[in-house]
Amino acid sequence: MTALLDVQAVRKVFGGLVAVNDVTFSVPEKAIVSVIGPNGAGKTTFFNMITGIYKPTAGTISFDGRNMIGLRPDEVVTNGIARTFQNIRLFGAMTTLENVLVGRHTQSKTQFFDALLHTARYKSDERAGLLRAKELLEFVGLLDKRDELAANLPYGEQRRLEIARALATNPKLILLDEPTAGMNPQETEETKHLIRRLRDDTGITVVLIEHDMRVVMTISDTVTVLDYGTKIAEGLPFDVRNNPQVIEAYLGRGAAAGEFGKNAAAPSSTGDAV
Amino acid sequence: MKKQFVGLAVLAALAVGADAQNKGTIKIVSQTPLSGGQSKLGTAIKNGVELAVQDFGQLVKSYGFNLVYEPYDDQANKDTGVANANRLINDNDVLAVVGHLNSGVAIPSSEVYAKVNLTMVSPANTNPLVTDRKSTGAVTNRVCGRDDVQGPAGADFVITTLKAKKLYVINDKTAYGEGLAQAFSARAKALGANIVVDTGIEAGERDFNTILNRAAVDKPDVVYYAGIYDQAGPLLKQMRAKGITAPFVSGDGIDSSELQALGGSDNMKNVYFTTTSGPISSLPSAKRFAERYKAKFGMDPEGYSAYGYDAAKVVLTAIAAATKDAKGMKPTRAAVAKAVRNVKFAGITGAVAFNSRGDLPVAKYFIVQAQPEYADNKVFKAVSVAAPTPELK
Amino acid sequence: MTPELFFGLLPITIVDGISLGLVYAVIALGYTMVYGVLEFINFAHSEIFMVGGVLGVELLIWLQKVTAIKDAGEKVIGYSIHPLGALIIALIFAAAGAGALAVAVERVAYRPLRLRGAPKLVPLISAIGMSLFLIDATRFIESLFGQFNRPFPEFSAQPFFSVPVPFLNVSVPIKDFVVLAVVLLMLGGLIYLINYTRTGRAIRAVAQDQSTSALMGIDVSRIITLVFLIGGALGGVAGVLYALKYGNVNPYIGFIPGLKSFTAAVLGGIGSIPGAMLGGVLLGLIETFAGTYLDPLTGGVIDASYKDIVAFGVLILILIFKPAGLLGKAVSEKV
Amino acid sequence: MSALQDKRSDSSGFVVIYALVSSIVAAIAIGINLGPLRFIPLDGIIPDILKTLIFLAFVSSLLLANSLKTSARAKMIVFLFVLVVAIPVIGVSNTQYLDILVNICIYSALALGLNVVVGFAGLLDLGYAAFFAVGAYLWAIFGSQQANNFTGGGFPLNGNFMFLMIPIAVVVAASFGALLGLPVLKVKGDYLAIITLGLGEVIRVLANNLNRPINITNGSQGVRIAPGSAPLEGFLEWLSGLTGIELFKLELLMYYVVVLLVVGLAVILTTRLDNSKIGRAWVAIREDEIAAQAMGVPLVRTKLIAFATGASFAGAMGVLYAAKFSFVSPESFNFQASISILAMVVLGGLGSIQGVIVGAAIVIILNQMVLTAFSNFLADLRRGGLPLPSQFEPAQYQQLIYGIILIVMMIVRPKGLIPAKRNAAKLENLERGELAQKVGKQ
Repeated sequence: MTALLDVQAVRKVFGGLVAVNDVTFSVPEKAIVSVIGPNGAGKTTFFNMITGIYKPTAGTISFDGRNMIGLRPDEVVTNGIARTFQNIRLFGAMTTLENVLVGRHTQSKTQFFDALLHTARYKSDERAGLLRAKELLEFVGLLDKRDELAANLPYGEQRRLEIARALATNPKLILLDEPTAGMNPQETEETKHLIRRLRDDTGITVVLIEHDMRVVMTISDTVTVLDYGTKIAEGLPFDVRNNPQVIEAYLGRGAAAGEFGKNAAAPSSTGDAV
Repeated sequence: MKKQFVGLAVLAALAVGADAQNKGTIKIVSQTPLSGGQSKLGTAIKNGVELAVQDFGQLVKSYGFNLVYEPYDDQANKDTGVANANRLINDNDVLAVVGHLNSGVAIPSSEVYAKVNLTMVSPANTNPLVTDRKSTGAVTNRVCGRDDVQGPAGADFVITTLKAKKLYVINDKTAYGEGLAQAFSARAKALGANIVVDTGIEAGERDFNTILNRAAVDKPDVVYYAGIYDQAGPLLKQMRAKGITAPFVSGDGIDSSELQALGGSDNMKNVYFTTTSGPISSLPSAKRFAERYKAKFGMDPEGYSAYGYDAAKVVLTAIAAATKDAKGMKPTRAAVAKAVRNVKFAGITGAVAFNSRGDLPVAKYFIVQAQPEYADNKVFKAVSVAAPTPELK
Repeated sequence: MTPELFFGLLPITIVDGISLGLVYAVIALGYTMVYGVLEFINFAHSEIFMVGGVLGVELLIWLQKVTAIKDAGEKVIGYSIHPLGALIIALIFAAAGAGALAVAVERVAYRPLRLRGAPKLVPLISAIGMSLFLIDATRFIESLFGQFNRPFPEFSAQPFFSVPVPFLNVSVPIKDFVVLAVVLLMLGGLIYLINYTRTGRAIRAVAQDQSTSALMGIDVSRIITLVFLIGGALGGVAGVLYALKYGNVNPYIGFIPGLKSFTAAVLGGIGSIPGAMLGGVLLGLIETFAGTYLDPLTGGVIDASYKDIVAFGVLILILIFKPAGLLGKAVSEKV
Repeated sequence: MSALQDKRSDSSGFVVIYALVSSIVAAIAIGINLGPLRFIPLDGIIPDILKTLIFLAFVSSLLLANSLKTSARAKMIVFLFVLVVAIPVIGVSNTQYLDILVNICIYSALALGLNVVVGFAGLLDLGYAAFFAVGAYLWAIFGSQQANNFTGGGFPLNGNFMFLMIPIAVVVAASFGALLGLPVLKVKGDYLAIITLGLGEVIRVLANNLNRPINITNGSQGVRIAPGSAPLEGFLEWLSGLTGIELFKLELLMYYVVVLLVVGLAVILTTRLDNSKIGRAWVAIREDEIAAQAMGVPLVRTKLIAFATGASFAGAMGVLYAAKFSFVSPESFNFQASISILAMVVLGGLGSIQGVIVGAAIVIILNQMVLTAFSNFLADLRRGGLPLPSQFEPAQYQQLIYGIILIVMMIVRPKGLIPAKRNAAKLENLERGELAQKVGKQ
């Protein structure tokens, strides 16, 4: 398998703080890769660099053989990378269905004047968009909520809606930032299932940041561990779990030993953001 | 829907109760800014009209009409002025308008009056275009002068009497100020003056340091200001504070007691302005007017109060004349508009009469020298200038 | 333009620019205080400034009347109060009055909206309503007693404020130094209050996060009231300084300085106290320089009326390159 | 909520009857020059304030038809009857009302344009009047002799060119919007507000000063479009001769028809944009810029489209405004003008198409009719003996009352009079169409 996403020695410095320190990371096609690490390890910053929200201080990122450095977030999306956010960022004043339709933005060929004049292109695009949005809502189990305002959905459904919205961009790679945060065990289980289906049914490659080790251990092909911005371990879930450096990273920071592998149900609202 | 039925009931009641002996209502209307920074001048006009209606209302009432005066606020804003105008033309009782203060409002509003031949007598619009338009020629009149007379009159005074060579010309960037400044500059240049600075200041601006600093270095012979007292006062005050003692010359826009209040009584040395309305101190009739005005409104009249009074007198005289022609019936607006042109009397602001386009045929201009007290303002010089009649536009 | 004229005008232009800028700065402080805490442009601040000026001037006129010492012929020969003393009393009075008014405005026009979670633009419109109301209400009250254009009383027997003091080769009236002193005092006091007191810490906390502050036991409503009180008081002080500097007040003076000061606050970085100061002075300088030099440099083709274009042009350029203003912190949004 | 779930009882009958009755009452009460149609001599008998109320009741029939649950046919009947029959009949009799309706239409279209910028895309624009100025000056300059100052001559253009100038103004204003927007749209939130404010002032100051060295705008004197440059002059004269209705009334009626069409077009266009990919991208940006970008929405480009679209509406209305007033001067495009259009948008409901039209109508009716009528009413009462202090001239305090009304309205309806609703029904229609098509294919 060739690497779909290839990150070489990427580095991000904020003021004097090195948030991500020369991390090299590669994701093969159709893999499910987890990025874990204690709070403040630089995981979200890492995502933000891949998606073009931050520009790396140094290093290269290539996706599907194309350079991603210097592209705007929307251009990154066009290349096939979609994401969700740790602190859910839905369009609260729009309906569930419309949120997904926004995700269709790059897929639709409709131009300004098509919308004004209701051209054939507009009509076919809208229809195609609606059908696809319906499919995606069905896929995440939210079709019956399509006319609800996104802001009114319960927490778990909002997370799933974010996934549906990201899928609407028709990505090859999807980055999920703590997709199960704030979910109860049953919702977590459903989401885990959903992530698997993502890969198995649609062939999308998945990279996720996750705190719930039970999720990480059961669905990941490989796991990458960041600590203080540096990659300290990488490998199969089992190996990583028993890596002494990883254990130290978690324990040494005073985190409860039990957290490792426990269901970290509380949403880490002030987690990795820089 | 209840509202309508109630409304209809009220209508019916009103219709029955209408005064049977009355031949109906005649309204005269004023449109001036009654709110906003220029409301002082607008209110002065309104009060003048009110006084005139009190004095000469009988001219119209004697024919058995109910005379009503309605003041409108045009907010010195042409949208409001035009909206009001559209309201007025649909009220058949309105036979004449006294207005406006601002030429920028008067020009578009009078286009509306002209559509129904509703006459407008302006107490204050000196911009030539107010009476120089083909479309409104029949209805626009004014009892004040024109910029193309006032400006040159000022320039003549500045160049020949004050012997000034080096001039600063400042205007307030309104239709009035800039128009006056242009007329002034044109004549001054023709008379060989050197206009070193010809600049505008923004409406509402109070910081004139930039222009005055230069004047302090340049030492112009005269500073000519075309604008309204509310900026002229602070300008004068700041100018004198900078030690610039050059004469300060202006137009009728500063003819107000506020000039002394805002500019400081101590700074009135070497301050002159041109106006067609003589100062109260020099005209006995004006003095009587001022006393009565003060008794009624509790404040001193402004220059524009007298214009408002005379304009209203024109209107009432014209309506009375037109009514007489109509054998005591309510005259048409066109008849009133026509009658205005035949009005002739000695007003507080001087001899009032109209030429074929509604201007004073010969305007008597006073060069007034300001004094520490507004009421003491003195006539420095008087000139009579025939109104020019440039081609209609 | 001759070099003599160019250099002759330079010192006075700098002095006038700074002096104008200082007035902008005090008004800008009021905008910035409220914005820093509520992220809301208090559009009625220009009218609070105006009311402050009117209150101060009215008090001074009254003081001038009651403290006049007359000789046998009823001629005023002096005053039993020093003009500076009278000014200080007027400043305090105007600050108190304008502060109270700002609190009242907040109660009536903003708080109900905030409590009901109205969209951000809505208080902007009620602020505009408030402005219209305050202007006409002031005019109405003033015209009950006479004129609404009120000159700043000179205490003319001792025209203290206009006494010129030689400075930088030019003579600067004392009032400009008074303005400078008051402004520096205000700024220093404000920086001390915000950074070194318990109340200041509470204000900063509320600015950061209202709900967390409430959880930490801070009475958020009280702090917001306090912020409006301080902002309003600053506006009141600015109003009196403006009257001192330009010689008169009326109900319509608020608009232009308000607009300019708001611009100054943004230029410096809205929400930042030193930024408001810097922005004010900078804007004052830009305007004064443009007003002075545009006309002679272009031979009158571009005259002083273009100075606002220069001021806004500079603002736009600065914001394009420093999108949060000169001293504003670029708030990188949490992603 | 979709239309299907609307549980309110059907009010079609009520609305139609209301519209008919209120039209007839209005025609009798305020159509004072109806000639043979005049039933009773009401001249000067109905107090102004009552006429105003009757007019309000009449105009609100449109609002009722649009907001109550009614059948499509009832809506159509009311709209056609009121807009095409009643208003022209009443308006020709009493041009004040027609004039106000024309102004409402002009400002509605402006508010619709600003709504795209502020309501949809969430970009606070405090200098919107600048684009209005661009359109107005475009026609004022080329529709008068003003253009001869800097061209070879040959102006004014014939009045009929106004219709051509509207699309030109759309393009010019939109390009202006794009040009000005390009550098500034990276700036966010309130900083954008102050930049747009600055740009607005720059345009106004330019208009006020570009009378030298070359006289382009005639400065503060303003540009007057000489009569005779009105569009369709010949046709209207012929019509006037035919019907005996004065020319100026027909002219006003012509403007009514044109602005009504433009507003109708503006409503259709903004509705279409709102329910398209572009509109969704705007709302997405308004709600969360970062998320929108992460969904592939290019920020600057999308904002630029909003800015240019809003500007183009203002450009078009500027031309009509200039033509209707036949006089254009810089103070009409100051900061207060921008703010009052913004007030219409916020008052009506940000992002709500119906709302901003209602907002525009309320602001115009209040300022140009109700407040004046009210102050005349008070003055009448005083003449009748009501003790009002002599300093209190009611006409002087209209703005004070307007201020209070603005505050109260915002407190009572903080989301606007008719808050925006994301319209799901439209999507469902398409969906149904799609399903039908799909079924048809199978």
